Amino acid sequence: MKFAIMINEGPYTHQAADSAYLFARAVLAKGHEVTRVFFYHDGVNNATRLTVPPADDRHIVNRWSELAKAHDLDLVVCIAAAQRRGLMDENEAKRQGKDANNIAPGFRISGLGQLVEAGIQSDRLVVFGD
Amino acid sequence: MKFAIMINEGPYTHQAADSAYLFARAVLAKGHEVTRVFFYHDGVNNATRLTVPPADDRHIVNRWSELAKAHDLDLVVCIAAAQRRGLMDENEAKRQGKDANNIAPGFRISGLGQLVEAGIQSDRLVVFGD
Amino acid sequence: MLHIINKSPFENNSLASCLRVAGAAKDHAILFIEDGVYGATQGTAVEKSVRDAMANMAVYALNPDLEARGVQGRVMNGVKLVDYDGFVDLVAEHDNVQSWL
Amino acid sequence: MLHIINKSPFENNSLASCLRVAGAAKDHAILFIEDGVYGATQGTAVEKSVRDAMANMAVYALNPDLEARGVQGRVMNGVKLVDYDGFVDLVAEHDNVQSWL
Amino acid sequence: MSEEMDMDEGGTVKKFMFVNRKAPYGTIYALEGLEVVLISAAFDQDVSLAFLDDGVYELVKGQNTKAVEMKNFSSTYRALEGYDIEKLYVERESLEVRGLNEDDLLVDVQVLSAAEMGEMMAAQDVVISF
Amino acid sequence: MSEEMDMDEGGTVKKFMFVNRKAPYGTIYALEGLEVVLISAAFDQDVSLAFLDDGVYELVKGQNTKAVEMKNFSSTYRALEGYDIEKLYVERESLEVRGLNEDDLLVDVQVLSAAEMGEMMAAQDVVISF
Repeated sequence: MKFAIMINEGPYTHQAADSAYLFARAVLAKGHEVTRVFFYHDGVNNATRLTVPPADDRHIVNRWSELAKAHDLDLVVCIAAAQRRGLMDENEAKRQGKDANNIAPGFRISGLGQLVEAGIQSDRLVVFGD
Repeated sequence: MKFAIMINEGPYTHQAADSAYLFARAVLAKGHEVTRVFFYHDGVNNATRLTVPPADDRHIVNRWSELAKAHDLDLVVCIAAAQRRGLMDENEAKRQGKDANNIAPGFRISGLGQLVEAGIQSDRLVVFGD
Repeated sequence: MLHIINKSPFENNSLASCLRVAGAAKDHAILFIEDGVYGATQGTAVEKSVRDAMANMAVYALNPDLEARGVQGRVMNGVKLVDYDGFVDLVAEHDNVQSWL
Repeated sequence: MLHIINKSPFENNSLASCLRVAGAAKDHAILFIEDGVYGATQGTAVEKSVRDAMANMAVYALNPDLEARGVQGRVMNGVKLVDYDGFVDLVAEHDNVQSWL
Repeated sequence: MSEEMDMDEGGTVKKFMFVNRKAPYGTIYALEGLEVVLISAAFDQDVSLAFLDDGVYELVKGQNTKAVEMKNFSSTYRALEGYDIEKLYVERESLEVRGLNEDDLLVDVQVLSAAEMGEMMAAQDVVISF
Repeated sequence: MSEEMDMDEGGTVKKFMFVNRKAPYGTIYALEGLEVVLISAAFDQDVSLAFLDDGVYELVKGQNTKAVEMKNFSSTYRALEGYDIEKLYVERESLEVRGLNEDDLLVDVQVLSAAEMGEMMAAQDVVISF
């Protein structure tokens, strides 16, 4: 079965970011497909490569990057939500005249249409938020 | 009178970031002093210079930078909270081996002791959060 | 003590908890801000609890937040409206302040 | 339809709203996750409303979240415990799903 | 994106419901939720909006955000008709508890009982909540 | 920082209360709140902690976060005594509504009525809530 996942909250602050990850891992372990993980609202903050969590804690961002690599996941960060919150990739930084970018490996920035498309193309869409 | 302000939520997502700013401006306009603005929890996300809000919307980060410049405000971002969420200045980026930093002008990163100190040294500490 | 309530009383227990803890005491005041301002409007399911508290304590609401939400015309009698300047004055006038997050 | 509740019923109105809208209908189920799992515990002020709903609908709770909070021994009778695998199964088995954020 | 999608999906039409349960301005969910709704119009799906709990406050007439310096997005609800989004459902008890009635709202809506709202939700393919 | 501060403040002792009203793990407020409490111990202030509403859940015995892969920080409450933080107040009704009693908690606390808690709060100089 095809699952799409939407994440509306940032890492560490809300458990939503953890629940979504553990859910995605279980979906894959059961042989289902994760068609897309869409990061919206503060969820875009899961995609920064500048996090440095305490050494004895989970690394929420790296966990996603690794899961994406292992299972060829499509991790999509909403561009409008990302712009409001200071998440950008190299292209976007260039376009906006910013001197830095902060997106982590395995994530891509795209439009809100990708969420609706995921809803159309998947059997289930599960929202994790606050 | 001396006011300290604590901000616990990020820009745009929660009105706390707006309320705190408008409150700080009113404190200054009335001739009081703002001893320190302390950014904690997701509040640290107010300090990124990579935000690009819609053209017809307020720029929450720049507003703080400008207020700080005009009134010599002490805008302090909690380092532990910042590390979890991917906020860092140049020094911290070097120390952590990161290839980018994202802190905005007028903000500085420091420890939680600065919050307690602000509570001791100010007549009032007002918390804005979710 | 000034108690700041920034959550809708229909979604969240902040107002109810604040009234339970401070509602029967003197020298406490409430200021509604952000989504909390809905607690200052009339004809709602929480109106009575706020009215009861007003017998003991002063109740204020931040007018800019009422206006943003289109409910400035619905404020119950006895609630005093303040702008951000008045918010600052309230914090200054009370010995201490607590935000019910 | 599977309804996911992730908020404490003592802090937030999500559970109450879900039960109001879906509680009297058949073919609805509830899954408590995150802080929502407190709604599955016994001896609380919301226990009765959850018990009433259980007459019509299946009620599940995510065991990892119960354990994290130290309340796995307090779950009321009739609530079925699932892990993340079971969570996935529940989503797959129901035609649609709604998160009450 | 719309044309591209129409081809991609080959005429799949799903029932999408966007569930609004949060007040405007206190948090960004209402505003960013509306942005998803507008995008969804490009995908020719069967879209409806549900307003319950504090979500009914999103539709209250006379919003004026000048003094809080935020964007007033309430007029966008009036524009939804132009996007062929015409199914706006409001739960009756949510209005009553807040001392509101239909005349207080800035758009025409269909008022449903709690049970009717539950049936409407159960009939959807995709439910996105903010 | 502690020594530096002791000199700076020249013996000012204020009554600080940290108010905990949120459940653990669902959000980070309890954990990051505790981090502030620990730092405050270095400033030789009159520190107390209030637990009410879902904050009482922070103190429940037997927390085990293995399956959610988060840090279990509950043992830190037991360590507070070592920092000379011994004033832990819990509101009675918050326990009762949740079916809890003192025996369910992992530290010794003083249980207060709602009115007593209100008086305790009113007697503070600085109240920090999360």
